[in-house]
Amino acid sequence: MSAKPRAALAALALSLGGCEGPQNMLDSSGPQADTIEGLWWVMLTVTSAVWFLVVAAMLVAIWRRRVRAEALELSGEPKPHRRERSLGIAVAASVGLTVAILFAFTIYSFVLERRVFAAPPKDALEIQVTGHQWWWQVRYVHKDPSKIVETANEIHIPVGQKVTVRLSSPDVIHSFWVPNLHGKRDLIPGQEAIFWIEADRPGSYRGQCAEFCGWQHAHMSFWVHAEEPEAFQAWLEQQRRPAPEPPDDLTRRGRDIFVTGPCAMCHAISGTTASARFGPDLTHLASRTTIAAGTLPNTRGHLAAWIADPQSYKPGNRMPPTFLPPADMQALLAYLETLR
Amino acid sequence: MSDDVLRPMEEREAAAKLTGAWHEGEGILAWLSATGHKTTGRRFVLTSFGFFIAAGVLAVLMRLQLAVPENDLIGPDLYNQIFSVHGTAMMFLFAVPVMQGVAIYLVPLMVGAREIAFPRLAAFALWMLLFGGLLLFVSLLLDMGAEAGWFAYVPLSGPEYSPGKRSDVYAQTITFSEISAIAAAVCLITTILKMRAPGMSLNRMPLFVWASLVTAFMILFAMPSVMMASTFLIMDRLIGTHFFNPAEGGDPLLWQHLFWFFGHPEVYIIFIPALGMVSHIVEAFARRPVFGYVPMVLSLAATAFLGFGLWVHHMFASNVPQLGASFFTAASMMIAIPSGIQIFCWLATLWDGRLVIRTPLLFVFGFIFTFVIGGMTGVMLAAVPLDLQVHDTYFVVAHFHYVLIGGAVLPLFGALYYWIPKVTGRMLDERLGQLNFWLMAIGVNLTFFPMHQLGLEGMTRRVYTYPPEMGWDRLNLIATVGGVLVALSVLLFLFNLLRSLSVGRLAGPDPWGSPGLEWATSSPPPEFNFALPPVVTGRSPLWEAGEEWPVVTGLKLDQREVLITSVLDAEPDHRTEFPEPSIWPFLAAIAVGLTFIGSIFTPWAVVAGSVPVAITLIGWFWPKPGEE
Amino acid sequence: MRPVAAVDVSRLPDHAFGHRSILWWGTLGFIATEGMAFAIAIAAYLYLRTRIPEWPPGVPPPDLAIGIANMAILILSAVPNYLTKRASEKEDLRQVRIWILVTLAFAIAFLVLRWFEFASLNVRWDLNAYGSIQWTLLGLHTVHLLTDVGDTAVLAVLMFTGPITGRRFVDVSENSFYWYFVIASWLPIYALIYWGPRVL
Amino acid sequence: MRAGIFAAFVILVGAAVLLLVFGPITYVREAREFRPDPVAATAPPEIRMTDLQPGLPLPGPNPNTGGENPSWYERNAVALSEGQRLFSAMNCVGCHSHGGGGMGPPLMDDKWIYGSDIKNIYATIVEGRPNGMPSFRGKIPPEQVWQIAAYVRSMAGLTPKQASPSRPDHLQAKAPEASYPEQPPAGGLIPPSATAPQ
Amino acid sequence: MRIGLLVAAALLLAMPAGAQTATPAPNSVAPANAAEGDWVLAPKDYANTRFSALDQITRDNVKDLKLAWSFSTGVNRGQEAAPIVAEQTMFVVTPYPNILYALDLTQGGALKWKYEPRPAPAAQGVACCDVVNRGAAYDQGRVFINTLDNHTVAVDAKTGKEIWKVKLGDINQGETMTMAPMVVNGLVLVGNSGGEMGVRGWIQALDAATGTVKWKAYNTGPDSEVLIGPEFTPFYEQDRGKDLGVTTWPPEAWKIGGGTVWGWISYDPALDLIYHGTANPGPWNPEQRPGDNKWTAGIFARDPQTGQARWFYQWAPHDLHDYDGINENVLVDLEIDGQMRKLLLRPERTGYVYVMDRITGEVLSATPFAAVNSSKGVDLKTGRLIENEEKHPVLGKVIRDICPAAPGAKDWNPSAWSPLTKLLYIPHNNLCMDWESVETSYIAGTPYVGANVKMYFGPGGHGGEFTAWDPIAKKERWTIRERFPVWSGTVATAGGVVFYGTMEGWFKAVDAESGQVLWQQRLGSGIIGQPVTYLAPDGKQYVAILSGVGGWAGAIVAADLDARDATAALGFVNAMSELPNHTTKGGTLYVFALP
Repeated sequence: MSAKPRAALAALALSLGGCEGPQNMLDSSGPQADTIEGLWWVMLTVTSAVWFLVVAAMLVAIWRRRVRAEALELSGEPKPHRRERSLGIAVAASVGLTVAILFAFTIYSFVLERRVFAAPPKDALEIQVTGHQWWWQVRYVHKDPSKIVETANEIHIPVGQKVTVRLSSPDVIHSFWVPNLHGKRDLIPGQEAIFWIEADRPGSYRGQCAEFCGWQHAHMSFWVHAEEPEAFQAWLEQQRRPAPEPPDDLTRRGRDIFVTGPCAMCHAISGTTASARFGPDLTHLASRTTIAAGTLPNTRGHLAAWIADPQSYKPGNRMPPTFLPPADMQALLAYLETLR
Repeated sequence: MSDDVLRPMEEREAAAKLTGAWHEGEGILAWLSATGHKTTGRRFVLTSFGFFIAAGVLAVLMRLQLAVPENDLIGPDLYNQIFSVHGTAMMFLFAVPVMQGVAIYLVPLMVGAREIAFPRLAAFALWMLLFGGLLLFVSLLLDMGAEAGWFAYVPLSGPEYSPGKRSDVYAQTITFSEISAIAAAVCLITTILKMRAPGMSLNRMPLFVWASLVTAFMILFAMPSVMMASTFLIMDRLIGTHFFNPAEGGDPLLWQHLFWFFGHPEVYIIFIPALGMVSHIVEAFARRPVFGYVPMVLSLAATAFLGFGLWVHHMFASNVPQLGASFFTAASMMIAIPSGIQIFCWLATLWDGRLVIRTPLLFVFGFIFTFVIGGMTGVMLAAVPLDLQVHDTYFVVAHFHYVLIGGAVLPLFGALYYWIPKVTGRMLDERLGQLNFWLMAIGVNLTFFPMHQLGLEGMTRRVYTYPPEMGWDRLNLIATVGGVLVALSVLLFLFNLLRSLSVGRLAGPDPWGSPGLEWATSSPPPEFNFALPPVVTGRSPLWEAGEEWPVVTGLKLDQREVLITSVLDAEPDHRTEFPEPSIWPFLAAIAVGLTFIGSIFTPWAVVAGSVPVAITLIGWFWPKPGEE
Repeated sequence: MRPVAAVDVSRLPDHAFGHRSILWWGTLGFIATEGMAFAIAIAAYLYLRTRIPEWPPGVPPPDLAIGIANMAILILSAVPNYLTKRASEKEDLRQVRIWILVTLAFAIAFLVLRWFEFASLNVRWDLNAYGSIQWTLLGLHTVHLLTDVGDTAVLAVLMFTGPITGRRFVDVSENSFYWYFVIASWLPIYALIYWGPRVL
Repeated sequence: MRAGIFAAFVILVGAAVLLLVFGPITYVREAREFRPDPVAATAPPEIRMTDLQPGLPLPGPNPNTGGENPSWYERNAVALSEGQRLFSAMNCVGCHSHGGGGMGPPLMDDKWIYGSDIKNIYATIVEGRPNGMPSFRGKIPPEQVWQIAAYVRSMAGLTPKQASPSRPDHLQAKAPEASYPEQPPAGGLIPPSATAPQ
Repeated sequence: MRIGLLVAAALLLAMPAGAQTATPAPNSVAPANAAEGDWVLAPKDYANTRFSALDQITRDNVKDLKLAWSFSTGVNRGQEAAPIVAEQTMFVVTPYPNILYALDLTQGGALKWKYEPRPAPAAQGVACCDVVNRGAAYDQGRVFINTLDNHTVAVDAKTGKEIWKVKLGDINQGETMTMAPMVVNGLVLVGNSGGEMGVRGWIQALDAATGTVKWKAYNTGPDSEVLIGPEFTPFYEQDRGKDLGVTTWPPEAWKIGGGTVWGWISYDPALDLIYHGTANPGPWNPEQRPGDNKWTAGIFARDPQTGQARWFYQWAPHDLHDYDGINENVLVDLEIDGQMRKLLLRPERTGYVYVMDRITGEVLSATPFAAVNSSKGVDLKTGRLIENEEKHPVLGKVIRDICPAAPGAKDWNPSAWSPLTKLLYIPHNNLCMDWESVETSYIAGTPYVGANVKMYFGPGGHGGEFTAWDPIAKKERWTIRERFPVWSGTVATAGGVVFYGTMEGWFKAVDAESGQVLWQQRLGSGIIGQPVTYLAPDGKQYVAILSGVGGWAGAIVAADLDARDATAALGFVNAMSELPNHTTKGGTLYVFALP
């Protein structure tokens, strides 16, 4: 649907603006979201019209047949009524129209449903997304296992390509939702859900867990970065590399603190001995835009605050506070910043 | 006929004798033993209204937390409990029981009966409701409130992810309220089918009675599903069964199927009685019988029937097969048809009537205005692709509040304004009533309309806060203001009610000039409802009555004797004596309640509790010593 | 409006049996809702069956002997139950006293064997979902059984102690009606518990 | 009207009674403490009983500090359930299985080589033990060690049943902790080696 | 069956009459310096036949076997070792603390000396399946043992003095050593254990004289470290390619991928090749290591001098069920389809007896010898195990009834080959399991398993079997069922008797032809050791066995595990919950002889 009627309809729906945004189904950036948005505008138009008609009929009835308060006559015989037949015809016609509209909606919905769920090509890029309380594990599958890429809370996809997403959850039910690209799909423990997404223009789209999953359901978001295929390939290649060797003493010390301290009990950095899997993989932490599943921007200051006191930003999350002497913290931060 | 004209003297004598037989007595013991349907019904409504207010306070707290982004008024743990208890209380402790309470009060009056069938069972239902609600709210105060949402999806509510006793409290609250609802439904069904006034054949039954009948049947068939589900849940949590453990062959989706097989009909259980209320109000204030009685009744039945066939539309985002999803889309679209029929019939009635605009009718206008929006968004949600986008967002929050507030709460308030004069004998203040309406109507729309937009903009449900950069703050603030307005409107209603009790205008038997049998007796009605039970000859008895008012004679006046009639045509069949008030239902409810609450802490409570439960039930059914 | 005596009901009986009685309707209401609970439990069984590849998973199916014996007792109990119901509707106190005791004896025998039925399931409720649903189905029926045995016992006592009124016979009749439900509901559950693991 | 006031009175009294009766019992069990208290100053002495430690050796001293009021942890349902989760996440389960033992001794029985007190268990986790128990000093923050220690006690039924975890959503390894009989917490054998610094 | 019998009978008849008395089979080449009647290596000979040409004890007189003497090792853990006999002395190595005893056979087993390596106690904490040791090795006056804390020690056989001691691994990385060293041409071959701890498996060759490392080959990682060079010519396509030890793993996972060497090594002097298996990939949870996970769960043929790999075959590519590939490789020359072939017989954990060409690594046949449903056979074209999708582990789901269980149809406990009967005597398990994969973290020095497992007895309700297998006819000749897994080794003798032990503690002698139990005796504790037979200085044939239950299977007794937890000892306890009712801990050497 083009932008013009969109805007017009938005005004019609008394919308208060806001058809744009990184997490907005009305700012569709992929064919599926586009299809659904089209359905939305059609349904909105028709249902708004029906609602206006109903309310108008009610208002007219009120206006026509109201009795002034002083002329109120609540007792005694009600007025005899003789218009059953014409009323019957009107009601029957309305019901008929309702049935017709609903029938049309149903068929239309079926058709779009088939389009939205059409199976992706076999050789499509495949991403495994695992929802954890409260972060997203992302794995780019490759038939050559040594080219598998593991990252967290951030998904890069090439523009104009269908991307298969395999969804699973090891703990509770989550729901994967990037409104600008597609509707949501639940991650149900014990089952694997497969669907696909596609972006038709580059951009960053925010996604969020849409099924209530506990304390930090509110802070379980992620970003989908749609890039031109070349940029995407470059990113993927970069992600395939292990973490770089620390360039200087400070960062070397930071790495040692990481791999010997509590960090390595939960996190992994490829290229070091830290290979735990209970927290997000941090191999390319510095290349991400946010930390803590979209809770904080990825800056040195936020990172330090997050490491020292994660529970005040995201109460209940699984990361314990880490008490480090300031010098050690600086070294650790310096090292983490090298993880491009 | 004229030979049988009764003298006023006879009526008064009869009333005196009947008072002796039906009086409920004084004192605490008598108070706890009271089983009369008006007492029970009033208490039902008051109890559930109390829970409504408590849950409403929670709603305001939530709105305050969400008024600004990254608010730290309420942390995630408390917020989760608050919205879970809000939802659970509103659905299980307010919406269903308040409708049942109104029905327990009104149905016997509307069908011209002296009493509800199985009055002790109805009293038991009341106590179960009260104890269940107390359990839920006291637990919340103890930091033990339900925390996994009102639909408590496993595994989040399961043994691994909900430690402590919070979800057990949720599961047992459900059990309490389901037992209450089922018991009340059995009473209502029997009353409606077997205790109607002679001549009130099925096709002359008032629409609210029809709605209550349909609802009661829905309760019988829907509630067992959630009872089994909550039993499975609590067994998973307490004795280690594996119904929902995907590792050992269970399935989290089993919960969703069971829950929504109940949960969707639940919406209609709440909303069908409201449709009945609307019909009565429209009829009274449009001054003509509702247009299309037969289509109305058929629509109610069709809604109930279809209501069982679309539970999966709550699960489109889970792994349900494509074909199944399509079926449920069609069913969900179809259910809009009976609702449409009813709306059109009311519009026709209004169109043809002479509208006396009073508070109850205003609430009906508000109902049509808001409910149709909820219905329209409901149609949108039925479409799988669109549902995938808006499911679990604030769009859905907006949708179901439009349906439940628009479809049930506004009619309920209209009904309260309409029928409270019958209950208290005094009129509510009309000006305050109109103010109440406008506050509520504006408040509701201000609260929930922006939520549609929020949902489209990506705000998901059940978040305790949201980041400032998302641009959701303005609309949330508006919604919070609206929420406060709704709270004010409810306060205003309470004020109006309390005020009317002392200074309200006396109502008289029929202040609105309504046609139903409930208006054929004094306000408030005597404990035996009708000194001379009426005989019915049409759908609008008081409007159709001529000079003569046919009544039933021959029932014993010194005993609690009631007339049982046949199912279809309400022909007198036999008389039967009803039981005295009794303390046993209260004691049985205590025993059952302690058993349920104890079972949260040890499964042996079920074994230990069975003894007092058995004793109280035997006491309940044991014939009184003096009986023949 | 003047009240006019249109219907005189003073000659109508003061109790009635079967669907004329409100007690019958109340019982039917509970039967409907409990039957629905059974149906839901059965649906859960069939649903779980689709989630587990082998059925029964990793355990032997239930032993048949006690189940069959108990089934026979339950079906046979329909006979004294029928006689109790017939006697109560004839308001024949002597017959009612005899047959209600016989029915009760059958019910208690069934309940005793039921204890051993749990053992013959060959699985614990906390082993896996199969065990959970087997125990729940059996347990659910046992709860209904227990309540009706209690009910029958109380009525039996009342039949001997009095006071005997017409409505007491209605109680007995409705109790027998409920017992039919207990029998009828056992048939599908029996089939699932004992034959489901072998056939499904 | 009278009935309404009476009802309100009954409800309030009932609620108050329930609050008074259950409040003290449930408070600790249901509390969720996200931010542990700031570090308590009482670090246990620097003794390590083994050279074995998970991960790479620490570059320098990194004292694990003790928390306060350890009994709080074993009466709190969330602490115990976090302990259950960490027991797997920190690979305790690899040696001790789900309490039955394997490479390490069983934890669900009533034999305690180094004492069953939560402080003994804390010390065992932090300091390690010579016969193969690694030292997790500096690897796991104190409050998480307390949680694990509390969970370990729950495996032997030494914590209140009402707070102990129910079965997890995994293969059914054993009866859940919540169904273990509560034993007198005195149990177990404490050899002198456990009390004297080595 | 009948044809098989005929063939066997014909083969027997075809043998020279002299073969009945004390002639070693041509293929069971013993170490050059071994005296006739000694037992210098745990597997007896390079070919791993565990066949003794001694024939004083025969199927007729074995019933008279009596206890000659016994010796208490003083260590009550699982005794998996084979007693070593050389220089008129018996060398017995105990489980941790790995004490080496020398017992003087001229004086009825009197203690000559003992050597205590004092391994680090903490090593007990990283030994996956009891603190066992599978025996010593003797070569040219030296006795070699491995200690649990990763030392290989050479001890002077005469004096018990330490000659050299080298540290080869780090317990902080989860490494231990439990295998019996193999000595080939002056090289001591040893490997590490710890596939459940995320170690990186290797095999090393040490100079027997000095202990210096000659070569070290990893079993994962780049070709240069696996010692794969131009000589490497695997038979199957899938094993060819560059750096498969890296590319068949997710990034970096090969560094913690297991593939240890804790089982048996065979040597073919004629081809000058050693054969060793590689253990399971880590972790058990296969979803954490997509890919074929080379070179784990397979077999390498290597040049003993340089360590360079010659060929490789993978029993279980992308191993799903902890099927370590470390079992014994029995080297025999047999006629197949009318052609004499140099073969390698391999009863494998996957449940198949593989018959391989040991020159090329081609699988000639793979026939199940136990209940198998985890796979549907071996594709002889590609050499790949055909997986059964239904038994494929899935994260967070219990997959039931996987047979064989994690210890495989047969674990490390070695079988014996009798060149007389041409039968392979396989002590093995009859176990199935429920398996749930779970996510696990690698934390160095802690277990890296990622599976909840519950084992139980397989079809028939018994836990173990002792099977005589005809590798040519590809079927069993006879089978003895045992209540518990047969976790002991076995020995076949020229007297037509085969010895093995059960976990209840019965030491049994059975007729090699018929499988009839000829003699049995209950010992103090369950038997998981390896029986040996030797000619003592008094000229009599003795049979020796260590009794002392333990190991993975017997951990429930040895370590007092709690049977209420079905997953204890990585799931083995569930199957063995009855064992404590049948036996107790022990650690005693029993030596039997005819009166």
